[in-house]
Amino acid sequence: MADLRTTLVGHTFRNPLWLASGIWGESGNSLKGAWEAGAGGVVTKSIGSQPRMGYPNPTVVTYEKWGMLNAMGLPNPGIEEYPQEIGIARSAGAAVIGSVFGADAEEFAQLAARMAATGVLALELNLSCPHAKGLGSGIGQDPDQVREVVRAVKRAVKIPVIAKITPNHYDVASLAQAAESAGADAISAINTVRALAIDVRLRRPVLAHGLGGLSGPAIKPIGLACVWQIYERVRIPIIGIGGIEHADDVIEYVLAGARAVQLGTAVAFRGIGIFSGLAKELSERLDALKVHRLEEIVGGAHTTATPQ
Amino acid sequence: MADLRTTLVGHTFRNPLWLASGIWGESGNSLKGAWEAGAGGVVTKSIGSQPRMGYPNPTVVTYEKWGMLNAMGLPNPGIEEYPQEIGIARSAGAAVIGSVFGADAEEFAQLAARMAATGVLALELNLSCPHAKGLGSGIGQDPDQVREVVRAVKRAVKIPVIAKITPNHYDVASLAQAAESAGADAISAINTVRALAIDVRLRRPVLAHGLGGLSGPAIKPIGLACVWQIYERVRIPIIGIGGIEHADDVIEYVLAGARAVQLGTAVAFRGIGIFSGLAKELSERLDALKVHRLEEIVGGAHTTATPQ
Amino acid sequence: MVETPNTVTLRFRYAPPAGPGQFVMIWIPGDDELPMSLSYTGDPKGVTIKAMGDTSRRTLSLPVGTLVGIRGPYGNQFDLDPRRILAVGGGSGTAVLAPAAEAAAQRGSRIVAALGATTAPELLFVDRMKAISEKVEVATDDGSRGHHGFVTDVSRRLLAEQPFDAVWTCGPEVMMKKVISAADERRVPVFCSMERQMKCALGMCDACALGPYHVCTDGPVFPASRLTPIAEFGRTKRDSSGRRVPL
Amino acid sequence: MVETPNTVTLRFRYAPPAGPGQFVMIWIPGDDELPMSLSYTGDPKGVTIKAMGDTSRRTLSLPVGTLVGIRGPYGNQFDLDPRRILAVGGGSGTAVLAPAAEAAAQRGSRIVAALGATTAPELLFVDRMKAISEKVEVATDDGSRGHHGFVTDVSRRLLAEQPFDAVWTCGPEVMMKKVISAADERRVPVFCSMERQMKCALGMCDACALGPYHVCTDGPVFPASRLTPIAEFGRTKRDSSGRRVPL
Ligand SMILES: Cc1cc2nc3c(=O)[nH]c(=O)nc-3n(C[C@H](O)[C@H](O)[C@H](O)COP(=O)(O)OP(=O)(O)OC[C@H]3O[C@@H](n4cnc5c(N)ncnc54)[C@H](O)[C@@H]3O)c2cc1C
Ligand SMILES: Cc1cc2nc3c(=O)[nH]c(=O)nc-3n(C[C@H](O)[C@H](O)[C@H](O)COP(=O)(O)OP(=O)(O)OC[C@H]3O[C@@H](n4cnc5c(N)ncnc54)[C@H](O)[C@@H]3O)c2cc1C
Ligand SMILES: Cc1cc2nc3c(=O)[nH]c(=O)nc-3n(C[C@H](O)[C@H](O)[C@H](O)COP(=O)(O)O)c2cc1C
Ligand SMILES: Cc1cc2nc3c(=O)[nH]c(=O)nc-3n(C[C@H](O)[C@H](O)[C@H](O)COP(=O)(O)O)c2cc1C
Ligand code: FES
Ligand code: FES
Repeated sequence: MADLRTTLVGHTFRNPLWLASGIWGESGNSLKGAWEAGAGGVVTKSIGSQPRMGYPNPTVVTYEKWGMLNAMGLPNPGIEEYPQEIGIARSAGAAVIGSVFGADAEEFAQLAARMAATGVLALELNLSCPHAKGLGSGIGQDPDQVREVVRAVKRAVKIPVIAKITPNHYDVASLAQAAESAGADAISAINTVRALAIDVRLRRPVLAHGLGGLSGPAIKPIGLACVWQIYERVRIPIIGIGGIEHADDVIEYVLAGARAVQLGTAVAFRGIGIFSGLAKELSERLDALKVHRLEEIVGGAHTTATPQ
Repeated sequence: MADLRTTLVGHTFRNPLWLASGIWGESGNSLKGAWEAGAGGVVTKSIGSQPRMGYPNPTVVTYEKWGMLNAMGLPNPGIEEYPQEIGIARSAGAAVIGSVFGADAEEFAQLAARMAATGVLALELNLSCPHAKGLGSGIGQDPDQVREVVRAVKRAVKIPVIAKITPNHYDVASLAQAAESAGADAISAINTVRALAIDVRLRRPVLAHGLGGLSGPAIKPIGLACVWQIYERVRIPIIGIGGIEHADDVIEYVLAGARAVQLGTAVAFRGIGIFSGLAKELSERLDALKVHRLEEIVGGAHTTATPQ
Repeated sequence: MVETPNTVTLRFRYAPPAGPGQFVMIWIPGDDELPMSLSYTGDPKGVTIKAMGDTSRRTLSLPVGTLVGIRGPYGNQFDLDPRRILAVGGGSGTAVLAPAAEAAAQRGSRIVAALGATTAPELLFVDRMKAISEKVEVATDDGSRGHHGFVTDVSRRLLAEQPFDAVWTCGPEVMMKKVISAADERRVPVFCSMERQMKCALGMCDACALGPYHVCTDGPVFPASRLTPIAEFGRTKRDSSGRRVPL
Repeated sequence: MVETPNTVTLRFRYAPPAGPGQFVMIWIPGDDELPMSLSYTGDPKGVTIKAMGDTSRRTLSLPVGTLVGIRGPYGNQFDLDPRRILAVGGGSGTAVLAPAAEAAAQRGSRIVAALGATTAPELLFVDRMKAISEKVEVATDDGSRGHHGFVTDVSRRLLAEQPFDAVWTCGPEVMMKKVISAADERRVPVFCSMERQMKCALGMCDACALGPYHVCTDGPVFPASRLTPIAEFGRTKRDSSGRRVPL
């Protein structure tokens, strides 16, 4: 059986399959459930300074088999109430990564400090939500602001910091480089891709918020391109996200440069059993490919690539 | 039967379904074929100053049902030889739009003048090819350069000019605004989305070029978001592109703000018969929705949208 | 169709097959999208909506023919195997019990029903339940019809009077908790149709988290044995932000 | 398997069903991806590659077990209905005729074959064709085996000797043009397996445009009646840039 363990942000994860932020991550019991279902790590819902109700419904549109559109609007109980949820997850022994979002470097730093105090093993900065106006999206598009936020957070906390990058940019690697230069310990990519669905009978966008974010299998090729480009320009570990459902999806991300991956939409499409199922599938597939340790092949597609 | 005619760039097209650039557009006979199969307009392959062989194969990867990845590398016979192909298409009465790509404003202007001389009814500037290094991609990401290119082209030609916008940007509407301010007569959006596929057994990107561009159904929600955002910020007509296969796809784009649309990948997935088939389907669907003229509903989803 | 002064049933043609207990997401364009149990699972399907907050209230005054969006059905179904079923409905909770009771009766089960409401005009589906039940008893808070008091009292009595293989209940959680304790004394298993705030209905967004479960995919029908260990049950729910708030 | 000094056959397991006439795209990682007609359409499938340019030459020296990528099969198939078939193959063109002739013979058609090459060792699949044909005649440019001269001379003679319902041919276009004119005199319909530069193989990129057709989806097998009106046929092809260049 291939060794699925992966080490990054100062921790050895039992497998590279993490629960992505925003999925099963609002309540501590759900984080615990995902951990017990076999996730290698669990990322919390992105938490802000104040409770946020999020956008009204409809907040989700599904495309049969290949994707999903959502505009939740970052609902979250706020940092005041959230530590009790993390407590539940940690008491089950879960490897918890705390996700936060803020409007500027200062708010990010304050939130990060409070989140770090809950005992999470690392932070993920949501620099990339494509549909919350003024919340993270502006910041996440500008390398200078990314640098500023990461630097402020790094000053405020001792635990490792992961910068989560938006795909809605012409040069995602420049954002990752900015984060690295400010001391980020890892990059995660990608968040959802800006998208829209219209109901032709009602002549209006389906989501209450109008624009939303695309996730699921359709964005896998986009996420892979981002990870590939980031891997060519930064040295810190990368966590690949976007459309992962099968063992080969994970291996593609790892070959593109990811040291771990996160699953979001697949949890809705295939259920929480996906973590144990996919770990098994992955291990078998690596055996068939004669790979003994997942970590061996991180970035492995770069060395053989035709230079162009 | 609903009236499918649509007027833009100084021409009334018999229907809004155009052949997208790069599909069936390298040879005059194919352009003619697409016109005879019922396309409302046909856009040529993007033509450059010199013949270009494009990238080696593999140049295409297909995802069953929902998409396709390509990195052709802008193969084209060059502006010297191409007029004979346009001649074949025009002699069949086709409404031909000539697509060109260049490395800077000057090259664009020169090409545009030569393309205009072939008698095409409008130009489309490919400001957006995501995988040809230094050719259009850098230009297309920067509003200032977009403005400069469009301005130079507008000075060089009398026929209408369409600026084709990349989706690989955080603010596509700013690119469209730049084009409009420089005198563009219409915007077309989107080109393919930067993406990658890796072969896990061979541990290398499948496409010879590495990165490619995603097209097909999976990018429809992305294209719709771009058209939506552009419509809110420019007054010139928009031509919607990306993942169109069915009547409702067309209507979604029109409601988002498009006055015409282009079809690419669907021609590969459903054959050239898609033009007549879709025109019929569209007309029937509009009847069912009690829309008499397609043009009535351009941008129609904006007026009913929940203001946020 | 108006069922009570505060409750209407919307009927619609919607092809995907559904079973009793399942719910759909009903989108009132420009307003909100709400989870609603199917009160009719055949063709046409139907939902029965009670005016609670702003959206549900506005739903009651939608002109006939208004286009609404529907997705689903989602969630699990009532197990129709028990032979002798006691259905205890509080308020609009009867909406989901009615199609389940009909389906079970059709398969030969015997149904006894206890239906409660604040006042007589608000009693839902009494005739519909009578048509397929051995016995239907009602209770109103104001005594305007049937037992003066809670439907839980009635159900306790019915449980004492005759043996049941299962109790089905839907209504306020305090009510369902009382039903459970009465049934526990007789060792009759209880199945509750639960409600929580819902957004995705796909078991993803966590809006409907209830202890270790998601009501949208693990429920809405839960055996009471899974609910009673959960501290939140009958005490707190979560608001749209995910904060725990009292029920 | 080495077939001639300049030709090898690669066999591989590849599940999607394929018919005689169809081709696959063979990806030699790090090199190129080439269209290749299936010379074996059963299991394992096979392609027979002749050294022409750089990639095909390198293909000949791939170590056994090298992983190659395969997509397809693409394109149309030979119609196997004709009862009396003359197969005229030039060089590696025989690769696609062999499985088609086998399939037709299996269904009871009678096959006569005329195979040509520059020199005797380059003759392809002579024994394979003999196994299923009534008669196999060969021609070499240097006279090292069979008729000294063109296979077109042989086929003209065979057409004169006996009646045929169809002629199948694959080889250089000038050769196929001659076969067509000989068959036209006898009013025998000809089907040509065509080659053009290919990229997408999906009828999209226009690389394989031949008059109004795309060889990848409208072909590769064309009735001669569709080809002869095309000015390009036998005269020009397109290079990778889409420019028309002499054949
Ligand atoms: C699986 C499921 C099935 C459902 N089936 C039905 C159904 O068949 N018929 C039906 O009428 N409703 C049903 N509901 C409830 C429905 O989805 C809404 O919650 C309800 O209509 C109120 O929505 P609103 O937006 O109008 O109220 P809101 O604006 O959300 O709330 C207004 C006020 O009502 C209170 N309130 C809201 N919902 C409830 C509740 N369920 N119990 C007690 N107080 C409440 C709130 O606390 C608040 O004070 C179901 C819910 C779920 C999760
Ligand atoms: C549908 C289809 C089926 C095919 N089936 C087979 C097959 O079964 N077996 C096989 O060996 N090849 C077949 N080919 C041809 C094959 O795809 C390549 O074109 C050929 O192997 C040369 O590739 P290359 O890259 O090595 O040569 P290139 O580098 O492309 O060309 C090298 C030189 O050879 C010349 N040349 C290339 N191809 C041809 C040709 N077809 N005829 C004449 N001159 C040529 C070129 O003009 C050039 O001078 C088929 C092509 C098509 C379109
Ligand atoms: C319903 C939903 C809610 C999400 N919420 C968050 C969030 O709060 N913070 C965040 O960083 N990403 C959020 N995301 C993005 C995911 O973490 C992930 O980046 C994205 O969905 C792509 O992965 P997938 O294709 O596996 O779903 C959310 C995604 C979905 C579908
Ligand atoms: C094989 C292929 C070649 C393309 N070549 C060009 C091109 O030369 N110029 C251009 O502007 N767009 C080109 N495109 C982009 C298309 O015109 C279109 O914008 C894109 O494919 C999205 O539309 P679709 O989803 O309908 O395919 C190409 C697309 C494909 C698939
Ligand atoms: S409503 Fe989203 S998880 Fe249940
Ligand atoms: S190879 Fe692309 S159209 Fe035929």
